Amino acid sequence: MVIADPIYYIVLPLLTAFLLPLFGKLYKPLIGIIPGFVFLFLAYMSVILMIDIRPDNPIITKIAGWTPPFGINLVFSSFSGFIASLISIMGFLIWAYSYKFKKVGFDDSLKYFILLLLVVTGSIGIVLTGDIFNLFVFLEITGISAYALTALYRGRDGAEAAFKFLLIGAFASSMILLAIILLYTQVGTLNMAEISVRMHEVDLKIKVLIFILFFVGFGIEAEMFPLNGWVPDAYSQAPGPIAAVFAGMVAKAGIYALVRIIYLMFDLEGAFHLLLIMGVITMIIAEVVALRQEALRRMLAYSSIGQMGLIMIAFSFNTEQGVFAAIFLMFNHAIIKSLLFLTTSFLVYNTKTKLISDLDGFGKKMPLVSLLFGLGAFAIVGLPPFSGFWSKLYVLIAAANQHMEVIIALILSVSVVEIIYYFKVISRLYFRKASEEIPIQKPSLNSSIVMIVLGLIIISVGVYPDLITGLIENATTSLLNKDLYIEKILPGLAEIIN
Amino acid sequence: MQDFLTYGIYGTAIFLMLLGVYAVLVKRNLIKIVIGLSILDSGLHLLFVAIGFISGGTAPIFSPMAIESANKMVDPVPQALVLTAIVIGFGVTAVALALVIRLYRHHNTINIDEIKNLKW
Amino acid sequence: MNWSLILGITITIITAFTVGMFYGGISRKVTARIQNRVGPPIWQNFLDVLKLYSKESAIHHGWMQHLGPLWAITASTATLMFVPILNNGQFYQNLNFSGDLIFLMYMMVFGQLGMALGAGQTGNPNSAIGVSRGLSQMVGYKVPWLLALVAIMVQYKATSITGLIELQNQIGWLMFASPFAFIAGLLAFIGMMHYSPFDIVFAPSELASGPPSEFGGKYLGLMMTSGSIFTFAKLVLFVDVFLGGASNILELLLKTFVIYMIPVIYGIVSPRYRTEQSIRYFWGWPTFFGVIGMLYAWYMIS
Amino acid sequence: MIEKKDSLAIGEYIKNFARKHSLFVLAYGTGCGAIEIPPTMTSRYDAERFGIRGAATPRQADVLLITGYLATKTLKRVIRVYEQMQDPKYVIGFGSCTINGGMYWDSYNTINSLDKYIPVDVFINGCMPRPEAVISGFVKLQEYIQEGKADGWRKYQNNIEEYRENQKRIIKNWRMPDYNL
Amino acid sequence: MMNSLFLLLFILFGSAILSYIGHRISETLGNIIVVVGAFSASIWFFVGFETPAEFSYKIADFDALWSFSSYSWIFAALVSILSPLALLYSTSYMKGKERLGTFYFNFFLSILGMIGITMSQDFISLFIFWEIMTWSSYLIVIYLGKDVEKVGIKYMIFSAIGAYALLMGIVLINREVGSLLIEDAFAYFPQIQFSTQLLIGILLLIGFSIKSAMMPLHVWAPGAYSNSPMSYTAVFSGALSKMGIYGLGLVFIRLLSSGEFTLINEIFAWAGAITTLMATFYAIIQDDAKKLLAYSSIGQLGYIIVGVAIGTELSIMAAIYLAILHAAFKGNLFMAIGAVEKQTGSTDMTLVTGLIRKMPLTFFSTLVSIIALAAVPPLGGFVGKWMLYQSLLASEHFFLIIVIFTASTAAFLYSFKILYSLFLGQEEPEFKNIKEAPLPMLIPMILLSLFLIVTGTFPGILFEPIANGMKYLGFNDVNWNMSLLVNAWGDEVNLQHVSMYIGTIFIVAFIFISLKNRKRTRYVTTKDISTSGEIPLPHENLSFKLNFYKPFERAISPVMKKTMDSIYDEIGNGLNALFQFIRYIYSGNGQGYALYVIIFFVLLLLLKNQIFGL
Repeated sequence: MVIADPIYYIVLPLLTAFLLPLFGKLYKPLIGIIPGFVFLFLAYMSVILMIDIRPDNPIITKIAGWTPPFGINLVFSSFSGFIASLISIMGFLIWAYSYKFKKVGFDDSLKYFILLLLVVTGSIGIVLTGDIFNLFVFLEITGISAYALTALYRGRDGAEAAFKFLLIGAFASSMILLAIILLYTQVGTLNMAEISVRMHEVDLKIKVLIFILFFVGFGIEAEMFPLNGWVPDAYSQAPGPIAAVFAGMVAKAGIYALVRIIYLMFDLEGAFHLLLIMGVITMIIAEVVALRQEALRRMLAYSSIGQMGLIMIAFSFNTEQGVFAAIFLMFNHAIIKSLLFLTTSFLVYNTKTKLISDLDGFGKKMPLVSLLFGLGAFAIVGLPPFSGFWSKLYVLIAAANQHMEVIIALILSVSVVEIIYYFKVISRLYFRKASEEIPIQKPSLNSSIVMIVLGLIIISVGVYPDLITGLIENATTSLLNKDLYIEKILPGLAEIIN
Repeated sequence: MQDFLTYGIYGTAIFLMLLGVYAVLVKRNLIKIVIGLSILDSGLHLLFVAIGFISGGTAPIFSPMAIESANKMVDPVPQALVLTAIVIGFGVTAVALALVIRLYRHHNTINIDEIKNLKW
Repeated sequence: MNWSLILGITITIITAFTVGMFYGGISRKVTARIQNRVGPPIWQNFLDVLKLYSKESAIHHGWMQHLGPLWAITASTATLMFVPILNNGQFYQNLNFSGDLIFLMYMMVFGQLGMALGAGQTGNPNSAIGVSRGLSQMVGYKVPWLLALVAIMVQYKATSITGLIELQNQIGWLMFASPFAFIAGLLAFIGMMHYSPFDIVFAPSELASGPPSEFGGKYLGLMMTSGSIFTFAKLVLFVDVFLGGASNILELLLKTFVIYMIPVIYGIVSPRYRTEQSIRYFWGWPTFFGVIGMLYAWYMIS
Repeated sequence: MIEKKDSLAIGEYIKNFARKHSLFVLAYGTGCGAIEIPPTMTSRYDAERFGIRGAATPRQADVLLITGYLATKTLKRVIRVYEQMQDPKYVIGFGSCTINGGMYWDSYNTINSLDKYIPVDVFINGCMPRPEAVISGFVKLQEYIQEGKADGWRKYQNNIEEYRENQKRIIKNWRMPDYNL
Repeated sequence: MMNSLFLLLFILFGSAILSYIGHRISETLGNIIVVVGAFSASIWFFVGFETPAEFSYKIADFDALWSFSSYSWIFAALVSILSPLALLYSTSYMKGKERLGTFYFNFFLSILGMIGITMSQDFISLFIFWEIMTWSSYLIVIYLGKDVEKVGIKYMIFSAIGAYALLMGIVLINREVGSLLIEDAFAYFPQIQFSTQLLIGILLLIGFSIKSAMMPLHVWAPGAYSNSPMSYTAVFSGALSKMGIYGLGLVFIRLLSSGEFTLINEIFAWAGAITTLMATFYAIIQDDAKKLLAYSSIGQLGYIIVGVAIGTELSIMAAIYLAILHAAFKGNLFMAIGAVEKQTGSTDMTLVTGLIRKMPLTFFSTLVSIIALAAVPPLGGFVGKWMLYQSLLASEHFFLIIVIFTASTAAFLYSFKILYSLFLGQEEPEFKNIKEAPLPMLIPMILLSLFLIVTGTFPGILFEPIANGMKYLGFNDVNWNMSLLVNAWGDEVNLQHVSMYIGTIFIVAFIFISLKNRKRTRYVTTKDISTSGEIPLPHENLSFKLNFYKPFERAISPVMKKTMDSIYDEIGNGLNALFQFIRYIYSGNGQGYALYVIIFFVLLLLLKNQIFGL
């Protein structure tokens, strides 16, 4: 029996990250191998934990023995566990993909893996923590490592992207910090469960102010318009797998935090409206801008923003179906967009300009990568029988049940735009003659396997969605059942206060 | 006097924050922007500490003397948190400065208006 | 084998041929007289056809040209077969009850399509130009023609010609009962006869007679035969639909002759329309009358 | 009792009757004589009463009317047109030029005697012949047809080599499509 | 124990995979797999079912049910007959092309999609199959790499709009009915609020009518039909577009049956009629045979839409009949044009000429199809048109009938043009060595031609399944005769008499004209024409090809001034400009982005009263 405790999600990668230089001194290849073991263990642990987890028995870990609300606790519920597992599994896949990291030198490789471990730590921490300040800390860990990762390559405009990211990220952290300060003055605690219980004591105006601060702060991580200026730059300048990390982990953590805040802490009706409005605006503007992109990765980045907008819309319904759809979307988006970024990394690597117009005839040059890119594109625009279809369907059903016909129409019209730009790429890949012969770097075996695995997940979930819907249903229940969450973390507190 | 002090601190904190924001938004020099960020952070930290402050309070250490004046004990949590926040702010500033160096090498300028390769 | 049917068909065809030929001759005579000429004898067309059949050689440019005139004669006799020649079954009934107006409208095109294909195969540009004009013009005159017929079919709830004739025995000629439809039909009918001013299809000096320009000898003969039968069939159809049919052969001849003279005389005094002019003409006043007729029919039934 | 031969003769008579009364004329109107065709056809002389009417193409025509001189260039066209007509076909030489060249008798580029190149059934004299003369020429042709004497087309078939030789003598660049007659 | 329905899809999917693999190995092997797979699926469809086969399952909490209704069976049969023929044809037509594996993979997938659509008795699997069909057909449309951006994207945009309209309708049905089974939807639909009914109805109709290329939404069709390989276009235009008709039938007759929706029926009928007229006009002015046929397809689909939209017994019958016939003759035509393209390398009607003597059988099948298309008796096309007109007359749609009758008459123009331009006219020395199309291409064409000829006299062989299928639509006692057409007022057309008479006269006249002067009737080349004595040079082609219907164009020029295409282009350009403008939001200035954050924050603060209802 493996020791399975959520604490390892934080401790192991963090520890490894700091010890990695030492390992590297011992034996160079360890730099690559050790993180792999860590990720493998985390992924394995996720599976173990997810088997048992039910909405009514979240695993609550108290750090350093302090019980909540005094100490920091980690909550591995069906929802947070699901996202954490997703992130850790994605982490493992991305490690596997980038195991032979571009054959660059010791330093780069070391930095890369340290930062990767830190990003994973931070993202999982955001998801698992039950303490608002702790969340802020993890957010900063994620943020700082993400800035550094963005600027990893010297040759590109990575530094510029990273600086923009940092500028906005610093604003985000300031706002969140300010919000935490204000919140603390009002409720005198940092434990989210307790905050949730005490929230009704807070004056509505202050509450709204705090909410807005949080909303803007987390909105930056969640790629909400107009706070998402960093997204296209960072996605397009970071190393290929890191873009997948951003799409699959950082953004997910951001939206998770946002949702946690909205669902758990603030029972504001207006919050959902705001989320809906911002989701719609984000989605429309991002997709529309994506249509006019010339560079492939920027296009994917905008598309990613659009998907985040869709997730926000789904969350904003505040119904079981909506949340279900949103979590499904998060899952799909993590898988599919990662696949897209991973394949794109190879496609773009072999062009001079990284523009879409340079991709003519790549279907022949790189059959596997192009096929998987096509698969990802088909899936992300929601064509059956691929997994993206189901999540889109659930979003629509949720919207329909909320009698939001206009929203449905908007989502669908935006999907049309999405189809246009993805299919433009596909038609270039497959149905254009290659302009000139450039030597092609073929994908290595490990990255091919990773991409194929992702593709298989997409197809199998698409053909048989019931593979995943059970987990998502649990997660939904867990998120929506606020009282259960509070009760499990702080037994009896709600009665005492009320 | 006490009010003046309290409000003075709060006012200073807010002023610092606004100053930071102003620097970030208006200054074209990357270094100045980073400084602006630091100032913004400082303002926040000051605010946080000020919240926990009680005029004439004691250190938040449990001792027989402190127990009888429990109400006078300053809140320990903000202080702890501010320490963390300062560390984080330091980290961010460090990364930011590193990036500025990188940018300067790459673009030969630290004017943010000229660093616009990535757009649209 | 139904010998009486075959006999009837044969006699009908011969009658139609004879009458059509004589009408053709008369029209030539009338034209001549109007132009202050003596003109050919009214049996001149018989002589022409006979001469064409007695040509000793013939050429064709391929199977479609060989078959083209066959289509034409098939279509024209078929049209004739499904049109009641005389009322009350006094004449051979042929296949009167096996087809209706819509069928006839399509049947009448059958021959034109065949002829067009035959003309197309010759490779003569004049033929193709003629066909192009002919088909274009057909679209033109079909519109008022359709409006007229549909108005009648709608108003009297019958698409079979026998049904329309029976109806007219009760309520009088549709010419008076549905005057607008009649006017539209008549104007369209003028176009259908391809006399001047709608004879740009065959414009002899411009197009070298258009579609038939590569047809000679027996082929031309068959075409002329078919044409005369078709003329008669169209006339009978028009008379049946609008003028209450005819109860004896004399009445039939009288009515058809009167109708026939309208396009002939109108043609003699008219210059020639270009294709688009004629199309626009048909889509102008005749269509207007057709629409009025349709509205009238609508008004009458509701 | 009519013999078989007689019946053939009757048939031939009827055919000839039809042929004679239905003359579709293709006028090769390059010469100045063509100016006389319109009066012949229109109200004043009205050739149609004899069953004479214009034909638009050689395929439909019975009579080829050569109205005047033929240049070496136009001869080629005439031969082609003539060969495209259906049997039986007749040629009327119209005006002096077709008989002996007329006023162009010593021209370097006109032919003098049409009969050498295609068989002419009836010549109409005159420079140019009046409509009355034209009509009388047609009537003559009708007579010949009835009597079966208008067999220029048969003559042409039988003596094709001779005609070809004559034609090729005039037309130096003989580039005619090879029609199987 | 495998379900027979499941097995059918499995055969198709297996064939798709196998033919892909087979074509990777060798073309011959691939072709064998393609033909065997296609015919075995088809045979399994016709013989392998113990009716009524059913397959019900749950997918992602939705009840799903597969089964053929008697109505959908007609369309499935259509697909099952046409697609093996097209695939057989394709083995020869696509010989030597690149990436055949992909092509056949997608081909089979779209067949699978179509079969799936017809067997789906629930909306969710219907939509899934619909989308599979759509994207696989998209991949084939751009397969040849011609005008990929323009045509492919246009097709995909409109398909997506249609599919998403469908999807929206489906989710609304799900909301209102609580189930996605089609039968449930029919049953509970009348209880829904009227406005929702209307919305659902319109959405579904838009979704289905895009696939059947109705007028304002048709612009994808000409390019898509003419750009995909002809072997696929035969199926594309013949069968795939009928899926829209299938859906329209379901919606119009079963869903919107309450009688409150006559206005929608009228609108769609008029849209169909105008589609027909305008598409016919556009077909007339085309110079490329493929384009012409593409527009003609749109036009023909217009008739079918009219029939479905009118919704009387006879009109539905006419529509389904026409749908089947259209599949036959348009499939045949596309195949014939494909044969021409294969043999001559072009379908430009101004270049290809005089093929009748080189490709007589192709000409024959084209001719038969054209006669059927032009609805000239005695071939099958007439029957459908007749029924349609009669139904329009009986249901008092007088002006509609004029419009579509005019279109039908105008259809003669392009019918003749395509026959004349490709097969007739003067022969070109360039095409001297053209051979007749190979046998695998001829067999399907000849079979379809025979079918068209037979239905001309005995349309009853089609009426039987149609009448059967109409029971599903609620018309229980449909009268039909083997070869007698009867309209509402008792007037009739006896097709046997017609064909007998036409046949007899034709044969008699044929004997007469062939025997007359047989010895002295001779064939001359098309160069030997009366050209005022002028002798055309060998390379001079005098065929009249360019601007063939210029006078007609001039006559109809007022309605042709603004095309739907240009309107969409303008919209597209406008949107593009707008999007470009929006793009500038991401100015690339880091401070700007920071400013956005502040502005957003301030805005939220300012608007907080409105948002949070303070």
